[in-house]
Amino acid sequence: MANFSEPLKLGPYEFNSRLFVGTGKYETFELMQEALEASGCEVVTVAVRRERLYDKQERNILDFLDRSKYTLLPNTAGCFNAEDAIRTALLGRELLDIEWVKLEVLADTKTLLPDPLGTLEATEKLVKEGMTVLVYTNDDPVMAKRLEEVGATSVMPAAAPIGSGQGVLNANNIKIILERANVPIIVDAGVGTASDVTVAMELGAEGVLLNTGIASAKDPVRMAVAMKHAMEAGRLAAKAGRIPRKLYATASTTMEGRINA
Amino acid sequence: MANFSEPLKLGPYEFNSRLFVGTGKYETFELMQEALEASGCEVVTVAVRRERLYDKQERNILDFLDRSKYTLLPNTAGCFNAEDAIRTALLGRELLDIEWVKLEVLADTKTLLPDPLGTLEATEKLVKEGMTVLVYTNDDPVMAKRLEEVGATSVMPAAAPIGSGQGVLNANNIKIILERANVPIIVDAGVGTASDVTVAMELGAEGVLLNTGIASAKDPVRMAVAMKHAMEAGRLAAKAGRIPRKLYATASTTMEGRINA
Amino acid sequence: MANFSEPLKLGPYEFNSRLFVGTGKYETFELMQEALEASGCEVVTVAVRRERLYDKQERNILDFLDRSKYTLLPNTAGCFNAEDAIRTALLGRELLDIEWVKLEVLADTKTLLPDPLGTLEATEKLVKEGMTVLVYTNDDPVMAKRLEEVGATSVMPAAAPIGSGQGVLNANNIKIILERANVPIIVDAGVGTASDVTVAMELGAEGVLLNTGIASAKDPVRMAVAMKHAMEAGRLAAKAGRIPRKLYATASTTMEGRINA
Amino acid sequence: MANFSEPLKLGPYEFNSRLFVGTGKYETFELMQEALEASGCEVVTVAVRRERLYDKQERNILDFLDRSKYTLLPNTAGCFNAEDAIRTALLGRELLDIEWVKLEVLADTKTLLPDPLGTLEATEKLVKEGMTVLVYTNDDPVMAKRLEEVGATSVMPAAAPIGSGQGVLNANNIKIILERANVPIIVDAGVGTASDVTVAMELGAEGVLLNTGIASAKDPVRMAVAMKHAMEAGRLAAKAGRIPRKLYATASTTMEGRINA
Amino acid sequence: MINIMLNGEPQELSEGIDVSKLLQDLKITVPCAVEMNKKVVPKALHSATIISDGDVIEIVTIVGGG
Amino acid sequence: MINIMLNGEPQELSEGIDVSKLLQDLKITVPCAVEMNKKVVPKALHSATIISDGDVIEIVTIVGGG
Amino acid sequence: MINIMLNGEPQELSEGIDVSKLLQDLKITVPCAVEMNKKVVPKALHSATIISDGDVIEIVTIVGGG
Amino acid sequence: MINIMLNGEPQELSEGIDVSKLLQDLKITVPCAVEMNKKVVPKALHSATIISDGDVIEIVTIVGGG
Repeated sequence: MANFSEPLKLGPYEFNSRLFVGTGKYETFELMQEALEASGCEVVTVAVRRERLYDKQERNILDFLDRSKYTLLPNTAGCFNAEDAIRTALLGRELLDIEWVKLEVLADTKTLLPDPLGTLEATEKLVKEGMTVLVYTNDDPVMAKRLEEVGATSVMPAAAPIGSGQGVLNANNIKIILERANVPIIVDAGVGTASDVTVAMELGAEGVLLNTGIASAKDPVRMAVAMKHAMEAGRLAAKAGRIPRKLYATASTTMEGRINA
Repeated sequence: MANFSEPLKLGPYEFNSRLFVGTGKYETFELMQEALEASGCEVVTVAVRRERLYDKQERNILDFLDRSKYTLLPNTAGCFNAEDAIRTALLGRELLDIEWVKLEVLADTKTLLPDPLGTLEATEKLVKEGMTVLVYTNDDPVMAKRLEEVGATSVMPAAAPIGSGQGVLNANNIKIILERANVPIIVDAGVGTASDVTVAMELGAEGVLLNTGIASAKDPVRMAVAMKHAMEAGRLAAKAGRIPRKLYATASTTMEGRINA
Repeated sequence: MANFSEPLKLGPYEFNSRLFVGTGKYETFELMQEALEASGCEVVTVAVRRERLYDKQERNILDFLDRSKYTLLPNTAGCFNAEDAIRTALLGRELLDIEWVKLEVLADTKTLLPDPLGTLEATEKLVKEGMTVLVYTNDDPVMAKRLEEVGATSVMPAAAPIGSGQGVLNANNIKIILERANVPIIVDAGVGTASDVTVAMELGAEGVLLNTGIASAKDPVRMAVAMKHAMEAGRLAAKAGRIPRKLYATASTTMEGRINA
Repeated sequence: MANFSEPLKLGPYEFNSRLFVGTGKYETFELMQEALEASGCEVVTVAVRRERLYDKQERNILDFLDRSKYTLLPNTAGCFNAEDAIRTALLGRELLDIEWVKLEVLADTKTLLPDPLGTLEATEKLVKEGMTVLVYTNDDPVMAKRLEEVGATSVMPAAAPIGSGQGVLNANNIKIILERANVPIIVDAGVGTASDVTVAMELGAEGVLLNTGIASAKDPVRMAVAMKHAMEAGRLAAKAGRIPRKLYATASTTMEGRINA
Repeated sequence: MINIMLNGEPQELSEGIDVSKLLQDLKITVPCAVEMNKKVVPKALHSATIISDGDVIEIVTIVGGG
Repeated sequence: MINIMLNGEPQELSEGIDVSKLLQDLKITVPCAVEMNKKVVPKALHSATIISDGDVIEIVTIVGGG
Repeated sequence: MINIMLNGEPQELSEGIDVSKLLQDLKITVPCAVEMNKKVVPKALHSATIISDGDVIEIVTIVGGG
Repeated sequence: MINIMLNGEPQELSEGIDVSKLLQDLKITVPCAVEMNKKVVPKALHSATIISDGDVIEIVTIVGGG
């Protein structure tokens, strides 16, 4: 059968899976491991946090992430200004010996919406530091373009607020972003269920990043498989050229030759 | 890995694939064959028409449908009253030596919307003839229930008008139908792209039947693979228990341990 | 200023207001009276019920409805088959000495969705009785056409289930109904707020009937005024010829003559 | 009848109408005049442009705007950086001897989407100049808050791109903006028809500004009346407390006392 | 005495009573319509319509409804 | 000769021909089903079913459809 | 003579002309505002503001806009 | 003894300790990265980097995140 795969290039990397999966909120590391495996993802996002110096946890997440299988993508989750995000990005690079980051500069703890100004500043500086920056942003086409202009390797507009599970709220904005982008657009945040991934890919996105949608589903492993299929479905449908929408009716069976016709 | 499959029972039949694919509108029989193969479907719908007695086509569609692989489901497409639909159903049974039918009684050639009264009448009579009736209907929960009551094995509400490519137009109605159904609900007609299948399945449908969405896509084989994945995605997501929708934000990364926190 | 009004003709009647308002669910008759007044409606629907023979209510609703101001439209709410609906319609006619009815034949007490078969049967018989029948139905274009064909003076498709407050759920169906109708289409049931009325009218409906949306609002009188304006807004906008929808941007100000241009 | 009006305060001004109407794109000044009159608006936006020094137009728009009736609101339409916008705002103040401005700093001529950074910078500087700034922005809740923080008197998020006629594309964002705002939120840009105004007001906006929706309608005067009513409808409905949305059915007529019950 | 059904309830009635008399006895003052054995009895015929044993009578009025 | 309707068209036929013979004469090789006067003629009865004057016959096959 | 930029176009002007005079010479009767070298020149200062060589002047008025 | 800030908490430390020694003393075995006064201290320089009074040190590791 025809081979429809087309790898996604991001800076020095190339991936066959276009699903990027986070590692937060799983009940156990084992469940996380099983869900990541089920999702078929090749890129896994992780966060950088202070080591608990005296109340050490027994187990470290890195023991549960096979780096021969997954490319780890450190993020700057929880940073509320450019400086913290830059420091966190550089610590992530040092820690994982990897030159890229999923940059988040958030505006406040309540909505977790991205701060456009801090995001732009941090992107510019990290690019100058030589890093491959995948940058989380709102769905504003103007900021998306600015982030591309200052050197982001991928712009990652939110489908909806982090953890909101609402899917693509403004397809119009995503379409405008895609129409004008010269870098891969990866839809990030707000995915609630499988069809949200399919819809994002059908719009023309190059990938989708999600975490809560899988990790907080009742059955994360099953949802991970769903997301994997949803990604394939959306990517293929986007390339297959869908039929147009009409008010009604085109017969799928010929009208000729009916008995009594 | 966990096995999430759950076969769909329809009268005497049992299927692993929940995608039902039509055979109309393909440019060539070979393309049809390839698309059916790619879709992973196990049930294939076909229509019954007068043999062209003197201007014979060289090739018959049945030579391109491997009956050891596909269960053929004759339909009554193009029938505009109960009598014609019943006659067509019985001819289909005779022809294919198979006891079931996808019943369509349409109201007019322009919209191809189903005629509720003729549909109900034909369902009742065909059930009495001992046939397994899968019946195409509009998305009215009342008619869906009536069709179940007169013995339909499966009720098949339209997502949208045949060939309209609009996907599920009224999720509210589909939800009410599903809430009250005691027979499998298979969404039929109106599917335009992969996410339409996923959405229908996430609502809780037991299957989806489509034709134009694949056959009239620019690349039917690629769209067939998309639909196959979309079906898996939707079915699994429906069972996996999605996260709730919120106005905004639940962090997927802990706020504790941030530098400068 | 231009006069944009265009009366609505329904059988022997002619109305300037296109808002039809029900009288159920108000906390007091006085509140009902005030809300009806505020809505500017000229047609008021009422129901027919057994007189409580021994536990009489002090007050009768008719004392609160000025018939020199409002045309009363008896309905058959609560009837679950054609026979009861016909009897109720004829009792309403006798009671109010008025030759019309808002016909409802419902399928069950839980969903209150209309029963297409009983509705069609009752419409046909009441038309033969010489009545002006305004008939409540689902949003199926096929049944709408059938009801017109058997003589309904107005077909009243549901925006959404009675009392659901969801507004027009399937604009596609309403559009098809309107495209093919030769009688006035009045959207009935499911209106939750003012914009639902405006949207229905913008689609091209000739009127809207509602009850719960006003009666169960926190402030029914204020909502009644809102509905009155919403009706005007929708009717006028439908006739004014709206601008087309675009992905983006047409400047509303000329680009010429900017400083620094 | 109850008086539901509640004036809108904006800096030193107070208005009874919450509809702000632009003056661009009308075929004639007379038509503009008639449409403004019909809309009931009290605030009219105008633009600042170079005087054509040698090819003078016979007629000036100011001769068609009765300043005893309308408060003119100069805008900075067509400015693509903060400096130009500030200069234009100050020229508008000088010209009209009025201390306020509708600030627009756009990103590019193709999409006419606002530039968040330039917008923020210009807002801050104009506020320091002592001006009352009503600032056009995208629907990002973070930027809306920043603009409030630097002193905007009103924040004006776009429903959709200027001239796109799509209505509120992301109700989620508008809701978050409203939930957190301490200044009046006026929805600006993207209004296509009357229901768009009603929907924006039902979400809780304090006003709506539009131009193309009226000026480019087939019948601008009729659409202006529609918009006036749509504004009333939306404002009243927002305050009246709408009924909740349900999957189905609450009877608006009692089930008791039916014949045959 | 005769037995009838009145608004869904069994009821005893003297013989020979007409519809007008029944309404009077029931002290019904609100506008109402009367159905006997599933046929409307027009107001003009109330006095002329004698109620018989086994008759099923409905007396209805107007209530609020949507 | 007899006159029948065959797939909607008037047709002349020799007398005494059965359904099997008709299909053979028409050189129909694809799978088909036959209806006579709105009743299906099962395959097993093709040879035993003689076509009479005025009969309305439909011969159908399978085509693509959704 | 001096050279200035006026509404984006190069322009020759006699020396010593003030803003009021310029507007008069241009026969501008509609309401307008004047900017010189990116600063607004308030109406009250039009007569007192002499135009010099190299000045960049904008004269703006109101047009329709949204 | 010197006083430093370690992961946001004040801490006493012997003089002359380098970053390697600190990590050893803290018995940190998981992969970590170290920042001193807002600059990353690359692993290769841990032994060569002596901690001074007033230094602000962050020791971070990887946790789950989206």
